[in-house]
Amino acid sequence: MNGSGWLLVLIMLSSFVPGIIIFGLPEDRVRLRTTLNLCGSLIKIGLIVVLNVGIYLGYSYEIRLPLVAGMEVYLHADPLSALFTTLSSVLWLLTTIYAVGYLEDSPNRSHFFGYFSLCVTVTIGIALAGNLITFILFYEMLTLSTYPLIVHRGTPQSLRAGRNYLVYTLGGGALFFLAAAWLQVLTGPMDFGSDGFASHLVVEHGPLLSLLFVLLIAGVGVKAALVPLHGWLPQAMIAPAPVSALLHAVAVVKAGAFGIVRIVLDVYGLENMIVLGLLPLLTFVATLTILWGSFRALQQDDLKRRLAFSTISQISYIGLGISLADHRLALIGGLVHLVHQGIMKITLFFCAGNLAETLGVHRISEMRGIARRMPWTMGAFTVGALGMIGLPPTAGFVSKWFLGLGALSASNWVVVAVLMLSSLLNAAYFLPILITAWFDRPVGPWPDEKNFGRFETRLMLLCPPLLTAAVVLLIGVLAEAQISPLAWVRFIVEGYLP
Amino acid sequence: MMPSGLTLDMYLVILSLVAGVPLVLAASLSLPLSLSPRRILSPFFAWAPLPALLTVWLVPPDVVVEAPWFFMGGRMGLDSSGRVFLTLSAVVWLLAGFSASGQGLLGFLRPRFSAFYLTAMAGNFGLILAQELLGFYLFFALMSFAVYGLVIYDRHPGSRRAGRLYLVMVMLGEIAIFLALLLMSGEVVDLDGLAQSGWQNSLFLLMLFVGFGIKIGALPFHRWMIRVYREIPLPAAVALAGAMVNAGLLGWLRFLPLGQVAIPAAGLVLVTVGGLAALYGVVLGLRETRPAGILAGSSISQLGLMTIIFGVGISSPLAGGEALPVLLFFVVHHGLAKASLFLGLDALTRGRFCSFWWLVLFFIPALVLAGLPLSSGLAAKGALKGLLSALMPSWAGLAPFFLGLSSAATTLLMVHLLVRVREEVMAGRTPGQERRENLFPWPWISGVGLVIFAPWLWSVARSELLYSLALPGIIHGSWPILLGAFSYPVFARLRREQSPTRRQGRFWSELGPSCLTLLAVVRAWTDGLFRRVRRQWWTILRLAAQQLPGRERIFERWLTVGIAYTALCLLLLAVLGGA
Amino acid sequence: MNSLSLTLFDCVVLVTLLGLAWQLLATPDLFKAMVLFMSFGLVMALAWVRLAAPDVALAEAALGAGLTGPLFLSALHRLRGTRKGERRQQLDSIEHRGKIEKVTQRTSGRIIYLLLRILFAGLLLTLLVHLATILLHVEYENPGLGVFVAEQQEESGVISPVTAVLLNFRGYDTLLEIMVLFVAVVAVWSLATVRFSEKSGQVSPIQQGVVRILAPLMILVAVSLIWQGTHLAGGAFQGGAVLAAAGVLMMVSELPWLRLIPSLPVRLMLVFGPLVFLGLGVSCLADGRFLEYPGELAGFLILLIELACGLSIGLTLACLFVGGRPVDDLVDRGQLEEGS
Amino acid sequence: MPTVSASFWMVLPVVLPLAGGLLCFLWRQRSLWLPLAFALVNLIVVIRLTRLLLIQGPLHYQIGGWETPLGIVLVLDGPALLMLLLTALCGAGVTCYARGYFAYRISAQKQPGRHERQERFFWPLWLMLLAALNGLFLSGDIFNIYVTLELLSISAVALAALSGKPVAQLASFRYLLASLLGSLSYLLGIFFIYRSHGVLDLGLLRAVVEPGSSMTAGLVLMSCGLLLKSAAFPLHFWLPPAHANALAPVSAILSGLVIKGSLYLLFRFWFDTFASLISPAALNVIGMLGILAVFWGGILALLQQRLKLLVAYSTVSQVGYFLIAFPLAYHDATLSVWTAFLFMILAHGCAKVAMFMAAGTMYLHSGHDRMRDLHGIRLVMPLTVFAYGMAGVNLMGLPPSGGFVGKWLLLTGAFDDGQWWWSVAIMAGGLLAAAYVFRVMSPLFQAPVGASIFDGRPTPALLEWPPLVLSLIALLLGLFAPGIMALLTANGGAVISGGLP
Amino acid sequence: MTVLFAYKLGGLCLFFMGFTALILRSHPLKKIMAVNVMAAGVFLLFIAMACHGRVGVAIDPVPQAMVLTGIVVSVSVTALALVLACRIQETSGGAGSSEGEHPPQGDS
Repeated sequence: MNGSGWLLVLIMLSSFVPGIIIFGLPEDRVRLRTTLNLCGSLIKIGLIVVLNVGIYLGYSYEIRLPLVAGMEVYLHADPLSALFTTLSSVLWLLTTIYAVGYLEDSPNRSHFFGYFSLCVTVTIGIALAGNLITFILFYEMLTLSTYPLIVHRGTPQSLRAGRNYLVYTLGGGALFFLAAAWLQVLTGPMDFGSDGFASHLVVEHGPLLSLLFVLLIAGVGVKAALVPLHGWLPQAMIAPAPVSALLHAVAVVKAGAFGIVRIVLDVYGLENMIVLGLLPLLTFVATLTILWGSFRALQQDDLKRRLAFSTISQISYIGLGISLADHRLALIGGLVHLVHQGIMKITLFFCAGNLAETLGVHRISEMRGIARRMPWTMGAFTVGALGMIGLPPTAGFVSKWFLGLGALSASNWVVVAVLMLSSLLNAAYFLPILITAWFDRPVGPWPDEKNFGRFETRLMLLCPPLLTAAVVLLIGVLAEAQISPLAWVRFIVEGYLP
Repeated sequence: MMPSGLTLDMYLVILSLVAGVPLVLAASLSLPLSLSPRRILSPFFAWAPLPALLTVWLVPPDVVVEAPWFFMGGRMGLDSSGRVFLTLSAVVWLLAGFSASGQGLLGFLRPRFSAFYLTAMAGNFGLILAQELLGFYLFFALMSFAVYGLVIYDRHPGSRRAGRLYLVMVMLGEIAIFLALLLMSGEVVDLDGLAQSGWQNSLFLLMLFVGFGIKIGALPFHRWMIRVYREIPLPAAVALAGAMVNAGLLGWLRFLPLGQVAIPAAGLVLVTVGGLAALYGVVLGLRETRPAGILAGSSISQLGLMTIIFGVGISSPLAGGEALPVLLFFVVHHGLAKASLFLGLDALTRGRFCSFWWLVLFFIPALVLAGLPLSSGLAAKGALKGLLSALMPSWAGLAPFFLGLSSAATTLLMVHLLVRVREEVMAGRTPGQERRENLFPWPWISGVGLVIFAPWLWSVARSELLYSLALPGIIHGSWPILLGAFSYPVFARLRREQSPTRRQGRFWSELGPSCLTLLAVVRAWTDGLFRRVRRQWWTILRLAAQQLPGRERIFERWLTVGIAYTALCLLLLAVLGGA
Repeated sequence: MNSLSLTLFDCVVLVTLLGLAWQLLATPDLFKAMVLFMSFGLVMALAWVRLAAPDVALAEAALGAGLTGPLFLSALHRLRGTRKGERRQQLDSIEHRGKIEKVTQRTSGRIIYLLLRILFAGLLLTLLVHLATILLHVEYENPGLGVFVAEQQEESGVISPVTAVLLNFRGYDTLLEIMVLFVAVVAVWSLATVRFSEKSGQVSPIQQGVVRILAPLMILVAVSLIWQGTHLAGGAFQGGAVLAAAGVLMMVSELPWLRLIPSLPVRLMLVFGPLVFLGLGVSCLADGRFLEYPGELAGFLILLIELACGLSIGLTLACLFVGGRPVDDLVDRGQLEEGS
Repeated sequence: MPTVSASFWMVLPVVLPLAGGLLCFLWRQRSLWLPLAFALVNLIVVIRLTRLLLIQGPLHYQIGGWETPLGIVLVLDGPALLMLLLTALCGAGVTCYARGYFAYRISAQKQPGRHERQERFFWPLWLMLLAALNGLFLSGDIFNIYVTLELLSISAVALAALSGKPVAQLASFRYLLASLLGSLSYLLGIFFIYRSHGVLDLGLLRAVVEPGSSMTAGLVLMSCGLLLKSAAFPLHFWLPPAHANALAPVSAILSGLVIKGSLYLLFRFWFDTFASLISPAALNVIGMLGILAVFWGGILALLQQRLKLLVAYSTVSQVGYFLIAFPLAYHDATLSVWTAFLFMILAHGCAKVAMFMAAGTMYLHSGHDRMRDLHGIRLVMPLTVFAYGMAGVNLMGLPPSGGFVGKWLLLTGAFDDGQWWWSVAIMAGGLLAAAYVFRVMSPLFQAPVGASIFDGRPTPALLEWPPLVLSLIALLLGLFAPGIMALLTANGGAVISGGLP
Repeated sequence: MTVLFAYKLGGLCLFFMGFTALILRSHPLKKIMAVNVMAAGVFLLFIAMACHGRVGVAIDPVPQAMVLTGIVVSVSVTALALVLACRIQETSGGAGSSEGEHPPQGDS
């Protein structure tokens, strides 16, 4: 059954068009801009709901635009892309609301929101990309549309962070591009979803394909912040909080992880991966990243930096799941973490942003007793943090549970051990924050306190983290419900491991 | 006594209420102070365990309610052992709640305490009702973490330290349980094959032991219990000692259902560890000076005894069937007694109830714990002795002696407790402690009443109790108590001679900082390395940056142009000539 | 005359050419170089005659020697007129010298510089020898396009084959070439304003008288050359060059009214030739291709074009010689600060 | 054979700007309409030609009606048309921009007369240059190409010197000499070719070309001349100062269009006309030059302190890319590298024009182009900075720009042939481009420090929109690829009129 | 060695002499002259070619036409170059072709 491919185009336009209009708006048209943003994201969510239902009912959506020989833009929606689009668009809505609140009274908002919308459009493009070229297309555009956001503040630090970001991501993009071109020459044009390239190629070009795999993973690994390609992420936390949320949860890092999924499952295909014996390599990198990220997070005093290292560690759970993809449960765990990590991390960044914006608190050592001043924010933060540790009934537990089961079914005890150790480390760097926030007495005035009247902070800043925190709990508690990320991931995995 | 005709959905509602009511009440605390629901609901906090009691009454044992949407597929129900645990917990929480609300701890004015208290309660009830392991784990975690908030409630440095230790232990326990869960769900281990040797099986058992052993203060993990009992507010201690620690035992029961597994080796280990704990707990208690610490030692010791029962129970399926009732009885006995002791301690330290009779009342549950004849203590010990002699023939001779010794030691401990309580209460009279409440301590009274009368309700216990009425029973029951009581002066002298200053837990408290130091060193080294490399790169690049634009001048010379041009011509002529 | 053997005449011509070229390029004296350059042009013209290319010879004589030489002279004059120019006339750029000296102060630098020169010379010689051997060994007997030109000479409307090629067969080239000239004028105008020397009036009246007689004569010659272009050697370029020479003569003689020529008529004249050429080419589109002259009108049209272009070329070359836009051009506001 | 009536459109791209140039010189109205009208009409003509090409396939037009050995033929095939299209588009953009540029400067009340003069000479020179470019792309005759090249060089030199600054004049003098050397070399090459076969027409040449020393010498001399004119690596000395010191619209024209003329010819000679002479070794030599150019130009661009010099060096680097296409085009059966070459030329043309225009606008506002001191300019002229950024994306070869498509095709070509080592240079060059593009962007994004140092006047639309539109065209060029492919393979033919060997 | 070959060789020599001078001479006027000499060399080659084996008999008018075009072009270029050189001298007082002079300023 075929649905119209224009639905995909519409989904992309629903953020692109507002973005373009916003670029043209004068700075003081706050209301119009906000309306545009919100309408865009609501429409997008509506369209994506339609898409999801359609996919569930077995419709296929695709649209092709051949460019030159062997190169075509191909958008298509499969369950996997639907997962990512849904995540991005929902989180986009929340992030937009948050950003509106966060950036009240700050300059250059038209730019900011314009790039913001572009960023999401491009992320959706990554999700809907139906072949490697289309993926690259949007993947590189993502780099570009996030750069202005990272350097939005225009301070020397943020410029340095932006430069670093570019060095890493453009370098990675170049590797990716190179490898993709080479692969295309070897295998011919190839759509995602075709279970990888023909197996006889593995016999003919085994070592070369392995090399290309390494290059491809290095390419997406930069965005997914795999160690040792993670250096940009902690620096990029200098950006405003909504941007961090975007980087860590909605778009960039996610796009990298999503890329890993695509490469393993759709470009190479599980069978080829197993024949080539490349999965352990990915496992190794992912475990290394998980541990390194956690260790580094332990040492940070800057809250957002700690969160950034935590992201490095957490995002590799996805890679870890994929690296055990021949085991159904691990694959489920990895994929579902794509969603879960996003929601949890965005909660944390929202909260960190609230602290910074309301009280000027950036460092953990300044957070003593902060929960008294901002209980709701810290409540949400707590939920997110507990989720990160992987405590039940949060979403984090669900992914960790499936990852653990998968690792066991793969008899990969190293991974099991790493999972345990990582949980411990996660607890070691999150629990002290919670303790100091909830149970310490505040000392002295806050660095830069603003008063927002009735609520502890602006309502637009407060609602998104509360909502996401609630979602973290909900999708954990209701993990086995009919409509949950987990259910959808099972549906995805049906396609790959019937 | 079960009202029938309730549909499954109604059971679902009822069962959900058990954990749901405390949670909702806790959630109501997050409402702004000005909102009326928060004030209105506040008096009901103490009544939060009521749905649990209701459930015990309403829900038949064979009912299992499925909630597939709930957290990886929830199943709730109330089996027979769960019923015992739930009843005990509900009662203890009720008593603790009244005690706490009586002194104003539980209510909307103390939102933090109340919230953690109610959450812990919800966790405790929920884990009992959960009929699958993940649900159990969920509520177990909920309870464990909520207790942290109670431990550091008063924010003294001591309670902070205790809280940190507690948290570390909880975290370790969580991970151990998680791994055990994984191993079980991943079908790496199965109950039938557990008896076989295999490192996966050993790992599984080890994880179970660690995970739940931490909760019951089993021997290597006992440290937190003393520190936490010392620091936690007493009403919370009631619930902790009376109800929550039992969750560890329930955990074992849930993972290794008695009567279905037979792991003799593990049984032996548990019996040994439990035996050691039973004695060492007393030693720990004797070292303490604060009553709550002494009670903690007693808990370690008593839970050691329960460990023995469980160890015996998993030795063989046959033993399991017999050990289960004993274990349950022991749990109830200990739970009620310990709860009463803490209630009494609470009442004594806070109120004016320091006359002799109040002290006697306080001492009753203590003696019950020590195994006073006609009390559940003696009944429990008798049952244990029967169990040991029946199932572990090699221990048969040793069991009475050991139990007697344990009983005597407990008595000694209890006397020590009484002395300490008296001193403390006297000391408490000194000016400075202004807040003295005048409420009649009826939760305590009812607790003691329960300790005395409840065992009679239970058919298993009744025969043992009746046996202790007979002379041999009395003799059997009394000599350890007398021994313990009379050895107190010796102990007191020894104690006086020994300086109480000790520093324990040094290793643990130092471990964290030293780890951090190590990390800092590693980090400094790596950072330095990076910086050095980066600096050198920059130097090279900067040199290049200074040099290269100058080099461009070469190309601007006409001579270079000439050479390049002619060379290019010749080169191309050469390479094209070959075509 | 054995056409294929090296005659004494050819020898002399070639040796003179090469010698002159060597001299003019090697001499440090710029003025001497100018003179040598003009004589070089004349010897070139001789060579053209010898090689049976009268059109080229005429053009060379008129343009190469007749106009380029004065161009160089006037440039030298202008260079000398500037402040520092005096000292430089006989030397290469001092600044350059300074740089070279800086480089060559160090012995190693000097050696490297020398080596580079040797390398360059070596490469150059190799290339020269290579190309020369190609010329020597691979001598095609290729008739070129001469046959085709001869075949279609009648249709071209002119008798002179060179003119036929220039204005009919490859008229498009010529059109663009005239545009090159035009652009050169625009470029020169954009660069500078014309400057008349302050020594005006010092020209002897005799010279002025001679010029008054000579100039109309030259104009006549020019017109005849243009006319002659259709059947003999000559044509618009040659004629234009003579015209320009007349103009140059007049300018050298400092005729006072020359300074007063306003910009607009000059522009009109400059544009006139190219525009006519272009316009006629476009009008051919009416019933044919671009620049496809209707058969019977071809001769006439070519003459027309030659005349128009000749005029414009003459003026163009004169303007190039003058080396700047008329004084009144764009005098309105910008002129004042131009000097600064 | 297409009908005469339709194909007369082919001369218009040459004739119209020529007439325009003459008229602009004659009537120096300070209004825009004359040059703009010509630029727009040129665009319309080219669009019309596009339709013709799509319908009828490659077109030939015999000027004066003379048959090929004797007469001159204009050839319109896919590549030529694309180049015309590029020229027309950029030409229209530059025309609009130049109008705004001069108007802005004239209204600045600082030496208005001088700016007026510059504007008046700019228009005829620019239109002549346009005609020369169009003629060059259309021409099918090597000598005619020589004439167009000369016309191109002279007008370009004159434009480069227009600013009147000594440095600019110095630079254009060197430009002129280099260009003359190139032209004479080319002419010498014509000599060798003509003497061996006696034909000048490209089509006939292709038919008769056979390996031989004279032919080879001719090709080498012509190629070296063209390489010099295109500023290929060791011979790039004249480009940066000339391009960087010219007026902004002139820089745009020089960098975006003029360079392309000689490059296009080079490619056409090597792969169409004289394809049978080419050896892989020669292509590798060119490719090596390309690699050196990519790196040298890129690194020097990175080290510049001035914006326009940076952009100029980036041109040196980009020329290297076009040269790298040479070795990859040789073995390619699918003609994708031809496509790649053209894509890169188109993309780079639009992007470079936009870039120089944007740089010029920044210059206008700040009075200098030192990158360090341009911070905060983004707030003053967001569109301009955006245009600059988008053009930069093109240079980096990021999607969906034409540069991306070109690079992709080059890469696949490289891997197809097993010559993967070129790919390393291609990617590294892209990264270098990213580095120097963002070296500019980074200060632009910096928050302004202190009071605004910029000319407070608003940026006129004519200064803002042309670069933006062009950079967007370059950016979205990748998406126009099907249309471009359709043009290249119009009428089912091969990529170019004659096809490859 | 035929006459024509001698002329051609002469033309080639002229070209390369001019080239050498263009490279090695630094005065602008000298450079312009060098270019003219180069051009003359090429023209000589063309005209010699037009004779096709017989001196004095021009068979092929096309090279002649080309040379005519070339001469005109070279005159215009020479004129432009000279004016440019003069302007440089006048405005900057510097020599037209100074080596390695990296213009430090931007456009005007």
